[in-house]
Amino acid sequence: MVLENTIQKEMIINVGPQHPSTHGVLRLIMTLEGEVIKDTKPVIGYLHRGKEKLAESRTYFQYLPMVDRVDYLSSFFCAAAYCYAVESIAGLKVPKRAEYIRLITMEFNRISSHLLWVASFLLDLGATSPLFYAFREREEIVNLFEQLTGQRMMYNFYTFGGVKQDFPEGWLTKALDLCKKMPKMFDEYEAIITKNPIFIERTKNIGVLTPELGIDYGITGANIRASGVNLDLRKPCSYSVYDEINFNVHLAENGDSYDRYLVRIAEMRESVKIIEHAIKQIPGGTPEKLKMKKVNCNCGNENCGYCGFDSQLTGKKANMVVFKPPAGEAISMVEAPRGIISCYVISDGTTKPYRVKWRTPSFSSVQVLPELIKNRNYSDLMPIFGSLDVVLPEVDR
Amino acid sequence: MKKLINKTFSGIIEIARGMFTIGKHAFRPAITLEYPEKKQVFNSRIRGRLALTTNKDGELNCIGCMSCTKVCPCGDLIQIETSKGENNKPVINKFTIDIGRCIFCGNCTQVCPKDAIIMTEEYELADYSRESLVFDIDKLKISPEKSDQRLKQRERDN
Amino acid sequence: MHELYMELFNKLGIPEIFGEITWPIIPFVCVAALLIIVVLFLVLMERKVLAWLTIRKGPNRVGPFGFFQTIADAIKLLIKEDIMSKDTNKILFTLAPMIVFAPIMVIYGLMPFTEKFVAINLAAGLFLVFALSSLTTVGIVLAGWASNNKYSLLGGMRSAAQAISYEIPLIISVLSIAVISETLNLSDIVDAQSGGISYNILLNWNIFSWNIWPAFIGFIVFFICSIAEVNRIPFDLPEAESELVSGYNTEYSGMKFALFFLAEYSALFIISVLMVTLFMGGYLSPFNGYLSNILFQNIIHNQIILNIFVHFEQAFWLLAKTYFVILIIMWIRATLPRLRADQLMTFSWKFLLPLSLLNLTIVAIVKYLLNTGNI
Amino acid sequence: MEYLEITKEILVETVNNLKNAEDKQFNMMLSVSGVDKQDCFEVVYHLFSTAFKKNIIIKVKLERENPIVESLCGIYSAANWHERETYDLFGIIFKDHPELERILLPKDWIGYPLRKDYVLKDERLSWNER
Repeated sequence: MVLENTIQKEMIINVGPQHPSTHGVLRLIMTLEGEVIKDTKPVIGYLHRGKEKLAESRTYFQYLPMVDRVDYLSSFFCAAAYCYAVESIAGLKVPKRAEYIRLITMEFNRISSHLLWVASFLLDLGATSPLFYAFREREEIVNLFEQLTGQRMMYNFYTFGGVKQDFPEGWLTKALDLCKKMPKMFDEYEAIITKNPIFIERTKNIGVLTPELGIDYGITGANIRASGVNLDLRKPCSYSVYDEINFNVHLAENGDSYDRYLVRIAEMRESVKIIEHAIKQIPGGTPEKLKMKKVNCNCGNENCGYCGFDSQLTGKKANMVVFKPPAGEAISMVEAPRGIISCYVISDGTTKPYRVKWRTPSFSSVQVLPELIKNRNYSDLMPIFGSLDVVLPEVDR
Repeated sequence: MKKLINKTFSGIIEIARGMFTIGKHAFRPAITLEYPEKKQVFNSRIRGRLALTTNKDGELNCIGCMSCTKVCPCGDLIQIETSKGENNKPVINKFTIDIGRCIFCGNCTQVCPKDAIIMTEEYELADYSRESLVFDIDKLKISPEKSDQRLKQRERDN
Repeated sequence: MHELYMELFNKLGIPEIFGEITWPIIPFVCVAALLIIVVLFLVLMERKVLAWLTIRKGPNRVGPFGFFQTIADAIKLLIKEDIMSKDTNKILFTLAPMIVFAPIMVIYGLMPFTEKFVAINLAAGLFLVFALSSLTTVGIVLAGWASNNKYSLLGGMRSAAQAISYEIPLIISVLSIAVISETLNLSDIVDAQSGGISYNILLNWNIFSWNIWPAFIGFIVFFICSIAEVNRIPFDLPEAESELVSGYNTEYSGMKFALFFLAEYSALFIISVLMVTLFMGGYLSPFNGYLSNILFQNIIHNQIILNIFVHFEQAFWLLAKTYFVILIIMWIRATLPRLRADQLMTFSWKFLLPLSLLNLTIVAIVKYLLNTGNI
Repeated sequence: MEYLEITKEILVETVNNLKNAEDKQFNMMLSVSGVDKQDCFEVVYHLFSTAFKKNIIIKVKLERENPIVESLCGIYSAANWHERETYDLFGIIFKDHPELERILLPKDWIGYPLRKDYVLKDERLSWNER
């Protein structure tokens, strides 16, 4: 009895800020009893770059390249959230072709983000090969982005009221080819991962996020859909042109790590279908066709498919130096790969935004982590934390 | 008991299937790009190092309107000093870009009314000191032929 | 060989006593040289195989096809600073890599690489091999404790728990081999696997009398346990990179780390040699008799030269089988994720142990029936 | 953009009603953000209803001298970190919050950076050199 009291049962272990599987610089102060986690305290802020403060000293256009860096894995979504918010303050209308270009790039971005998640998740569990296979596919998507925007990661492609450039020639054909190739690659991952008994053993019934807990903590995106809550801003559509496209929202029931994996794989397949559908019905067709028809059209009709408003890239071209939206405020919400990104912009009528507030999904995911890993084995930290798909720059902003 | 045997056999089959899929990759060509020897071929939209274009006489196209300094997100990254020369023509005395702080967003090239500042495909910019990354006119200027070629390419893209 | 060696001393005019003293050292020098060469090659092989399986190119800068990459790495490790943090237990910290490495080196001396190339041929060789191989765990636990690092400690503890649970099915599955061959001498176990099952053509090939056929379940158990024994994926919990940073060797650097590294890969090699020796006929060729005997019989009539050829062939067969086994272990490493600690225990105690006992029962019954002549 | 502007006294009651009312069910809190309006502070709550897919924005005005507001941690667990962040960047104090401390900035940071009167080049703030 006496001996038992003198032995210190609990051990405090410091996971991070530099640790192979914290996906950046997250620090978790954990109290372990043997290998069982008794208590966790996440410490964030190591990547805080003051994105919200930076906005106050920069004009709307100066801030535009910076929003890409809020979440480097889904840059297009952050830019879209900011653009939608500023557009609704300034009352800019976005042409349909621009919306379609945004949609196609965003869905490709979703696939590349999920691919990187699959890679890092499996690496956390100890399987190395899927990392390289996933990066091979991601490379092709990134190459497409590079041809379109000129950069591989920080695109700075969206602008207020549309997009900056049209597709280069032959881009859509390449994209369609890639779309045809993708499902086969997903089949290969599934052959390696999905029914692997060790993978199932590691992830099934691990980190169960009940719908009540998820909603209480404000978890969004694939994490909450894996728990069976039908929450997808794309359907019913609240932004962009998703209402013109047929697609399904994939749900799972248990809300464990395995279900989160299944939902993300299904989402990637669905995204491929969305892209194929969108490329088919993009107003104006391929850039080559559009260019040719535009020269001969000259009809001046507002509803013309080739020279009207809907085939433009930007509605009213905003002057980059003196862009001044009227005073007002707006909140935009975008369904990013990790959940709902929302951007709250207040304008006071000057060239600089008065206040920009970012609501990022990973912030909530890190917050719910202590609940999920309580009383679990230390080894379960990786399947749970990895499956939540946290990107640390997004948490700290 | 029956369940256990079933689980064992399905487990063995699934692991074998996974190993077979991995094994297939051994016969596929490697995706590695051996960097210093082989370099990735970029297309014309690539946003690399900034450069100043010149007209046929070898003079800068820049008129010193300072638009690029106003849209640059990095503050005082581009520094221009102008003075008025003969016939009210602006003369650029100083044009420096701190490439070490540039984030290659391309805002300055879009806002430029004369296509005086463009982006080249050069991307290997590492150097030993920060001071040597501050490029002045001599380093930024590209030849008339090259700027002509780049501008034509840009026109074709849009 | 001994006479030849002594004659050398006589001719050089050195007293014979020096020859007698140095003679026992020679096997150890050979073993050490073999170990270093094997590890250097194995590290390169692992990197190349993993690269092929993950559509990369692997090391290709140092030497042709990167052949000298591991040598360069070894030199780098040797000349690196040896860092020891302030609060480590200095004696144990230094001792731990040696304790890990030494037993494995002794096991190399016990292995029959060919008919004659056995440094120490013991009557109870099998027994000694397993006695020594469990010693390495002590070193790993010591390393974990002496590092004074929580991750290292967790790694060491995991290693101890893993070793305890995996030694038992491993040894029970090996017990069936002892039952089949009725001996504990490793050379005799190999010899017992020759001859085929009948005198008919084809059926008299050695491959049909390998221990793998009667003790197939035992082979599977041995295979899984041996992966756990050398701490490789899916059982690499002691150094689980994504969880424990690098486990027991987190704090080690320079030569001490190199010793761990060396021990890890030589253990991988030796466990594969053991597997081949026990289950797959060791240095025996899979056919009836040796190829060099069959091919060169009519050309070379000198029996001594022919024997040398046979020795080389035996080494070739052993290495070929061993590297096949290692290739599969590497292939598994590329495929599978890691198990959790408690799942590892459950798998061992609830699945492998009953399976190994079942295997022992089957083997014992078959052996009894064979001996009494009922089959 | 439509929003609901209420006084801080009825905040908890209103939010409770919004969450529990059968026809509203604003059961998810997306964000809490502070706004410095020069003469006063504003706390903006962004709530979402998963059942009806609707969002609502609630604004609470606080006086600049002593910005205190009731914490919503009892109603939404998500409010915990969002309120900590608002405290960190604006210095708005949330009453009855379980652990109101800095979250993004280091513990020894001086001042509240998103306030408009925050001086950027204050000597005391050269945190890197400290």
